[in-house]
Amino acid sequence: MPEMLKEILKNLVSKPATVNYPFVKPEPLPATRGALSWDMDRCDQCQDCERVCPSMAIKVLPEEKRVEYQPFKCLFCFLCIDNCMQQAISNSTTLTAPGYEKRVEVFEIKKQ
Amino acid sequence: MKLMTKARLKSPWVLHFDTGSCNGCDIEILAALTPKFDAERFGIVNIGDPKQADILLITGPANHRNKTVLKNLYDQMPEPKLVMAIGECACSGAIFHNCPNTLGGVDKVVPVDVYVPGCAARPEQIVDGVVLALQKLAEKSEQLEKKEKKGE
Amino acid sequence: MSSHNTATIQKEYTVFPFGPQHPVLPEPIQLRFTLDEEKIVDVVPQLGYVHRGIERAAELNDYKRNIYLCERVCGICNYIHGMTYCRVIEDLTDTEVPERAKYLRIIWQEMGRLQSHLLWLGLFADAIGFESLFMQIWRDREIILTLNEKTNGHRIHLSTNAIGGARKDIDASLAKEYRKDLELVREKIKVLEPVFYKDKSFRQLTEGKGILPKNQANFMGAVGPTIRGSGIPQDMRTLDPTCKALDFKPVVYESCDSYARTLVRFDEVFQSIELINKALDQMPDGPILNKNEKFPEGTTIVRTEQPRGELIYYVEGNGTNKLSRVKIRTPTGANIPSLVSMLIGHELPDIPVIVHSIDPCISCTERYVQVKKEAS
Amino acid sequence: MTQEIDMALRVLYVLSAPILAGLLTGIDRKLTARMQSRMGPPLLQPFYDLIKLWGKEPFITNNIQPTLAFGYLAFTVTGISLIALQEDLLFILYTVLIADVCLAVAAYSTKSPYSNLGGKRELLAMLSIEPIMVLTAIGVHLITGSFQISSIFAYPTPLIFILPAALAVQVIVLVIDMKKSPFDISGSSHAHQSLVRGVYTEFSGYTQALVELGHWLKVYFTMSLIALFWAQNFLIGGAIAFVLFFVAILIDNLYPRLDWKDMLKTSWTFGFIMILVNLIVIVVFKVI
Repeated sequence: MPEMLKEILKNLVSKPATVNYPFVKPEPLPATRGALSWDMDRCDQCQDCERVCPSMAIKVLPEEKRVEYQPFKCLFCFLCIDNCMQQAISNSTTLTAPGYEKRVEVFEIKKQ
Repeated sequence: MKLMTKARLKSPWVLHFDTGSCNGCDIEILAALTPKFDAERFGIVNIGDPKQADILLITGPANHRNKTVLKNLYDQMPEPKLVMAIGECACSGAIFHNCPNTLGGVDKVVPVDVYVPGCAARPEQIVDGVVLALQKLAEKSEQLEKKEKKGE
Repeated sequence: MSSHNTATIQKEYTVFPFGPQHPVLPEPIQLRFTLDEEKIVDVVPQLGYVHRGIERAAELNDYKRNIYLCERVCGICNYIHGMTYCRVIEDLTDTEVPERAKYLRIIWQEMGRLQSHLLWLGLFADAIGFESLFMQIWRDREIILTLNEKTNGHRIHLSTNAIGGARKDIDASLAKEYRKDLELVREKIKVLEPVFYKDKSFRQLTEGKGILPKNQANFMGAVGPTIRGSGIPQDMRTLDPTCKALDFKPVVYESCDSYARTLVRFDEVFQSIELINKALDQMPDGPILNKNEKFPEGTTIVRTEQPRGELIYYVEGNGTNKLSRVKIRTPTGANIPSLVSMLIGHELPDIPVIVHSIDPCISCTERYVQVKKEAS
Repeated sequence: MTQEIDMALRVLYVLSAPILAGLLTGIDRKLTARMQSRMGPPLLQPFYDLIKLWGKEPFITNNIQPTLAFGYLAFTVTGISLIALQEDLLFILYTVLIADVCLAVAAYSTKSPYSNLGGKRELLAMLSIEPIMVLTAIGVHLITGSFQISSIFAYPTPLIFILPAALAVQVIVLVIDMKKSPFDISGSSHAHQSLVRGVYTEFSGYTQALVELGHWLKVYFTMSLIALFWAQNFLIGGAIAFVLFFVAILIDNLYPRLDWKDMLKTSWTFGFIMILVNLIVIVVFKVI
């Protein structure tokens, strides 16, 4: 007797396990490691994040007063968040969106 | 929308090739095909044959040995075709940026249409990427049809 | 010794390339089969398609960054790779790991094993054409991945390793969820027990295929479920005092074939769930991270048990922030000679069964470079 | 008047074959997905696939392959038309056999080892189907005294009551024809694990579309033959065929892929014996 029979018939009559993803968006879990952003009011351009980044996705340019972040190089390990003394880096639970090009996100300090 | 374009959008068959990723993205591609995400809803079938595939999914940073294989696979795929780089290392090398035997991103070997970020790219992101890729496929399909008309 | 009769008719052999791109192997390895009709006469594995040079990169990096590089040696058993690297550095810098962190490591290590074994059981089912079983197991595996995401924020790469402990903690409410979800997984996998133990067609496909006798397994240096399927209780977790405290005993099957290797993995799923539950119960309170800013000096070896077998990290430190040598020996690399010896004499339809029975993880394997001497 | 309706029905049967066959494939994919607790593709998915394949740039490996792919389709269509004309059963069986030969030769005509092995296994699949089909035809001859399909229609009692074992064995034929596991050894609609795509490996673009359509029609053809077990009312006949179709899908999900030796064993021992016993019972007990 084939042993899967019971399971298969059960699946056939019960609801599919599929999340109809792009049409139904489930609530993101609070711990999800999503896209990063820099709060430039807090950032003091210390380059700590650049130093710890394992994949060199962050470039801090103190002279030009900006941070260049490459989401297509980032590992989402969140070492930068853990190591930021100023707590200038924050994450969201939204995932980084795919794109036709490799974007570079630039965060600049507003000129006074 | 024309029938042919619509059919092309509804049935993207994918070919998966690993160019040296850590397997994280590969298993997530497989996870995208399994019940929870079920990519077959969009007509996606994981076909093992480059001659019958529409979208080439590449994971991994590409190295000197597999770049010829990758190029071969790309050349064997018939038009209209698309290339998706899945995961950070396929996009730009990421963690393998200073590994001596990697090229740092598959776009150095074949033209890439859609970049999917994430380490490893999640099934949600892969599905989003496919949706983006389909928009590009529609453009390509229309261009191809115009070309055919001109040819006649 | 086999005697070669030169008088026999010259047979025509087909060379059948299996890979580098092939649906049965998601990863690029080429196995060149020489076939006599459908019978395998010879196999030559060709590696190098996923060689990235991780060991060299690990010498170029700052030693702290290497945790993340080592995690990406293999995405399936990423946690154990990172953990082993951390343990090596802790050895070299004399860092004491807090007791709670040790238990956390056991939990995540077993979560990795659980995820990997379920993945393998599914892939194996897919390789033998049993699509419904594949889908069923992968559906249930999602529960574990969601659990991973709840604690660490990602389904696959946990990234919770830190030298001297762990980066994240499991609090009481999470521990409750762990227990609940693991019970759910246990129930769902338990339902599939008759398929693995009784199903005639499944047994027919795996029993007697890819036999690796006990002495051969020892001689070829097989590791992990491959050697445990041949009746040798070799498991690196028995060397770990924390694991010992949870009275861990390796799963062993005696029949030496693909079926035994399947059952070893199937039983280890339940064993892992049990271990996690025990670790959650016995986990003491306290700090989870002990920071030590010393640079590694000296040499050391750490052996841990990956889902696929024994993993060895050998590291030489020189008192600076860069290491002078990192050598990683992964289980699949150790199992490939056994695989070749298993395959010869079998038929073409058995290839997926036997190749999958060692759970090949090629991205783990490829770190060494073969240097060929050119004939001058 | 009834003759005209009859004529119209026959024409409808042939003309609607591609649409019904495509829908069947759609139902098959949907049912399979639901059995695996997935949502599954839309019902019209096979048609999208077919149209897309038609529009794809073809890679023709050699000149004979498109012809053979067309031959596969053409002979299958001929088989279906011959059923509509209520011709000789043996004639129909061997016409469709030629279609299969076309596919196998097309697979053999390339240098790819996957394709060649797929072709060989396709021939083995034919070898295991044929005895069952021919024995069933002989059974029909025993009962009605003729190989003509029209004689089945003329016979008062449905064949299902006289040849129940033969009907049961048709499941094996259907599974092999649909290229479903356990007997999907020569190739399947999804990525085939050990032979890439088996016989279909070297087809691409419109040749693949032809072969794909041919395969749908092949399944439709087999189901039509099964429907003849209740030829008096084609609705009941269709229902019987559909039940067997469902069983074939169920079997696909219940078993892993087996060897070609197991396929031959199953069809030649189990299939053969079942039909033979059925025939002997008919002859000895004079059921007819």
